[in-house]
Amino acid sequence: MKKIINDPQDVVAEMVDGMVRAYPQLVKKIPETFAMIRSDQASMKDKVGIVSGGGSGHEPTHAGFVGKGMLSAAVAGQVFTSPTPDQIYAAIKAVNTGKGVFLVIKNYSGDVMNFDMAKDMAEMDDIPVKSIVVDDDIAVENSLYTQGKRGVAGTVLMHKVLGAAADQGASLDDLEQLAQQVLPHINTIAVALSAATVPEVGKPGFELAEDEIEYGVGIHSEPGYRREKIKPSKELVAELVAKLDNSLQLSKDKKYAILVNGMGATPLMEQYIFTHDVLNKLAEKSIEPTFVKVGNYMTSLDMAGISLTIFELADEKWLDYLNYPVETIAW
Amino acid sequence: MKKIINDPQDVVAEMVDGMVRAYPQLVKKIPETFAMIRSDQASMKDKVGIVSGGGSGHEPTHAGFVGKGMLSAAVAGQVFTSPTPDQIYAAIKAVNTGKGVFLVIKNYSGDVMNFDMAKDMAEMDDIPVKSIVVDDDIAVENSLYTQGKRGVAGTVLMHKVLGAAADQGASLDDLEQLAQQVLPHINTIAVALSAATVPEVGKPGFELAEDEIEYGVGIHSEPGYRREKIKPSKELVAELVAKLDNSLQLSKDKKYAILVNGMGATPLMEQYIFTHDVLNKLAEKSIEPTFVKVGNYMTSLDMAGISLTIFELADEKWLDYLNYPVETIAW
Amino acid sequence: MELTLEKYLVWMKEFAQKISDQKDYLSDLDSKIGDGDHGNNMARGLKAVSESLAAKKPTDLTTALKITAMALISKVGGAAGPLYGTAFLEMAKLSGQTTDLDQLLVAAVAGLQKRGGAQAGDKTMVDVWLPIVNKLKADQLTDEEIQEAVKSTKPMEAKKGRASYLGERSVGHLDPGAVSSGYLFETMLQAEVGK
Amino acid sequence: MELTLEKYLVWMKEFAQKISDQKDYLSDLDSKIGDGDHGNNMARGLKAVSESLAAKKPTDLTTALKITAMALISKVGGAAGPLYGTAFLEMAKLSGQTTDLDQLLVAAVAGLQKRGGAQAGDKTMVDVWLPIVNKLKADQLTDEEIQEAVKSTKPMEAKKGRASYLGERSVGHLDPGAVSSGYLFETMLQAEVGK
Ligand SMILES: Nc1ncnc2c1ncn2[C@@H]1O[C@H](COP(=O)(O)OP(=O)(O)O)[C@@H](O)[C@H]1O
Ligand SMILES: Nc1ncnc2c1ncn2[C@@H]1O[C@H](COP(=O)(O)OP(=O)(O)O)[C@@H](O)[C@H]1O
Ligand SMILES: [Mg+2]
Ligand SMILES: [Mg+2]
Ligand SMILES: [Mg+2]
Ligand SMILES: [Mg+2]
Repeated sequence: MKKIINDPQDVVAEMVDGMVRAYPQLVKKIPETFAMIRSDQASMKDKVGIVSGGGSGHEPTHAGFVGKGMLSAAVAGQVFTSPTPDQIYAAIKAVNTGKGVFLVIKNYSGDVMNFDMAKDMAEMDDIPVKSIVVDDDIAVENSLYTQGKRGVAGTVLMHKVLGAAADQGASLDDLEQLAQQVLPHINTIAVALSAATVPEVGKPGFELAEDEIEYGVGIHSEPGYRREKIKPSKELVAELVAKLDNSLQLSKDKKYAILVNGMGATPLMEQYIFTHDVLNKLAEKSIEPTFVKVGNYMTSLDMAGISLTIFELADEKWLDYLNYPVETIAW
Repeated sequence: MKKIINDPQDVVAEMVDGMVRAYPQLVKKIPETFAMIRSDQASMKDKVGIVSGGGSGHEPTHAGFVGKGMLSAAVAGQVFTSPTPDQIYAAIKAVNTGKGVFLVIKNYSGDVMNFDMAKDMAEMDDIPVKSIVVDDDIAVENSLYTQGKRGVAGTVLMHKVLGAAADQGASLDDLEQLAQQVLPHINTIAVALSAATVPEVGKPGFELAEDEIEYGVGIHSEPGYRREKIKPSKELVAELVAKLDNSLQLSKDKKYAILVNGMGATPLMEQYIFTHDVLNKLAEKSIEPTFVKVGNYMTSLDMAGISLTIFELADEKWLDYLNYPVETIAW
Repeated sequence: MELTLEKYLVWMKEFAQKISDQKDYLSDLDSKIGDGDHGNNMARGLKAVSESLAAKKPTDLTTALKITAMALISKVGGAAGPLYGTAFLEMAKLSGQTTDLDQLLVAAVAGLQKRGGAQAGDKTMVDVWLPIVNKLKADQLTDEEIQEAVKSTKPMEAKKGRASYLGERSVGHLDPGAVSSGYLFETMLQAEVGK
Repeated sequence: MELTLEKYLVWMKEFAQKISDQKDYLSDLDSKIGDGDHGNNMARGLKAVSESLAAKKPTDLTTALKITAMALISKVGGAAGPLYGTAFLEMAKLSGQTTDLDQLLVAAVAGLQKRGGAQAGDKTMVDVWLPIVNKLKADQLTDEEIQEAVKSTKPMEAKKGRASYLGERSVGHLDPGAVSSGYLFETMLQAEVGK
């Protein structure tokens, strides 16, 4: 493991401090926690707060999206480990202006349980809290008997949509309804070229041969659905778009937003080439997305790979929400 | 080599197309070239155009900085290879509104010669052209008898300052003067954990052992000044800040901007930890930077590593220029 | 079988020591079918439990259980944090009414299942907690029974937690949470808690 | 020693072939002391030269030289593009007045030095061009002389171009631009251009 870090136990503490000290105009830390809130939170009135969070290692998610028009707070856990309820609760309290707080949770058992406990705590304080559990990763089949689909890069689009609506005055109930409507329309699938190395673990989450890739991996090195030899970008795209087509029933009569997301170690050059192939593949279906974003948004430490999110814009307003101006570190 | 690409010969063409198709509202391509200009160029009046460019592989540099308040055009060469004069000339012609065009060139012999030839061509067309050759990398000693210092991540800050000034109506002469004043105050130094692999070459530009780092490398895998075993971030920072202190004579009575730049494969987590250590190290000298930016801005394909740029804000206006709003893909 | 404050403190001390000793092993197990942090998570949590108990010097069992729950909830994180935390919180809640170990553990396992929704056979810590609480009620709990419960998770296919993403590939590996729960009950026996 | 259109076309054909054959070798040399792209750059450029000459079918030497210069300038990129491009552009310019090979090459090397600022001994292509033009003027140019000029760059320390960043570490390696320039002159002899 070769990383620019100090003691592996301190990575989250030092990262959070680095972030709030680099961008004091945008984010500040709730003392004694790894929860970051908007620096202008004190001036917030009459708006529903939006809190997200999860394990660290997905930077710029989540704190990079804290700011006007997007999240009110982000809570960082240890690397790939859900934050604890007390910290989530501290964030909820800090951003509640009296209109309640909406939680965006990725569908991992740890996240769901910790956020649930925080919700219980907040409700004991009479803070109204609602939430959405994002499960956009179509690599894993949904099933009543399992954990269900995972929450991955599509979560960033959920943040964006909800953040814009909240900034325009949506109520807690409005946000809940919006989140539920949006959720099934955001689907993601990834391909990995290498796994992430968690600092405290010191070795990659899995091993891929020098010429191997794996389709369908999650953002914590969860296994995917197939391994094979590396292929040209065009063919990777064909595989991923076919999966998304299958789940979303892509149609030239609908409008779409696209998020091409680098996993941390994949250069932008590759991401743009991949994007080019995605746009070509969609063009074959006479689809021209009305919104495209490319970059490292929901990463997995130093994993090489890419994810493709397609968001069907079933409601015209959703595009406006995506284009709504924000003041954040990373959107 | 494991990369998300198609034919290595097509990487630049496909990347450029991916970029302009993803962000048509911001950038468009000059047909038959790899030069990208602002999508709203047609509406530009009475402002000096700013053109930059260089080899590809440094994304989001340069096209990611094209847009209102920053660059008017970016010209992409082959990977790590200067663009050709005809393409630079096409960009100059396209962005000239009658007020002339200012070129930002990184100090590499190829870049300097190709931009010079383009300048000659433009001058034959009576387009006034001036330029700055950025050489912020203090790893290489300057000398009359050599190529001199290299141009690296500090170039992005030069783009930002000049772009803001141009947007506010600075003349070609104003920009030349500003660029010359700013130049010596921007210094950069890097540390590499691994080298970049150029797609057409297929293997890394140099090899570092699993526990080795190299100080002072350039953005095309140019050699640095020392190899040693990997150290904690704190100690890397101590080495780099000492070098910058030596060249800039850091003082608590001056104001500074900081750019922490990831080289492509280094996760944001590491960049923020490094930033945290930089801010601590500067605090030891009672220096608190007035502007900090962290992220992948001047990359070197899939190289792992980081560079630190310190920009002494000798003139108050320079901070305003850094904070001036822009509409670009990547600033 | 009454749980006293004194015995409880011995138990937690031994449990914390065991977790600290087996930290790497637990993380190794987790990296086979999860994300490799279970040892780090538990070690961080138990360290906090020890420190918090030492600092706050509780004078009654309820307070001690509550301190434990809070330290686990606020330090373990991940899935194990809320699960272990809830288990101890439920014990704390009930301990005002009774200090009977069986009854406390019955409440704990109920909370654990409510929090995580796991059933017997889902390849989670529940597959250790459920049989052990039953054996304890029948006064038949031995080290061998604990080992057996832990081992029973090996052939199972995970239905909850991160391991469930592996589907069939989770078969053949011990569940890390089951192993750490095994340590909890082993050290309980060692501390002669119920005696 | 007059340069005719016919001989010139043969020369360029052979040069393009040689560059294409030695593409990987040139890039390998460049990866030792530069950035590993010299072979790719030159191959891309000479392919464009061949295609452009084939498409535009020039009927006079000046046009042929100009086509070559433009193809090199617009396709090679990097440092080699403007250097080779300038050399051929200078030849094109002068070819209206004279077609004498010596004089054309003297103009070429002057342009090259003006563009790049390199002196003899700086470990660049100039270290091939300068001695060869001199030998040619003295009518003493042989393959051996070319080899010698190319090899002379090996012990030099680079003062210009990317290799200069290596400082002393550039010593002991051939300069890739010198090697490709060697090919230019070898193929010139093969095409019996001056005969
Ligand atoms: N829904 C659940 N119900 C019961 N136990 C669970 C559940 N989800 C996970 N676990 C337990 O948690 C353990 C993993 O804990 P840990 O690695 O600390 O957290 P994470 O999975 O968040 O990384 C598993 O081995 C399993 O025993
Ligand atoms: N200033 C210069 N003057 C003359 N020749 C130069 C100069 N700079 C570089 N060269 C030549 O260019 C060659 C490298 O060309 P190439 O690899 O194609 O471009 P780049 O260095 O931009 O990658 C060197 O081997 C050297 O011969
Ligand atoms: Mg975890
Ligand atoms: Mg080059
Ligand atoms: Mg785990
Ligand atoms: Mg080169």
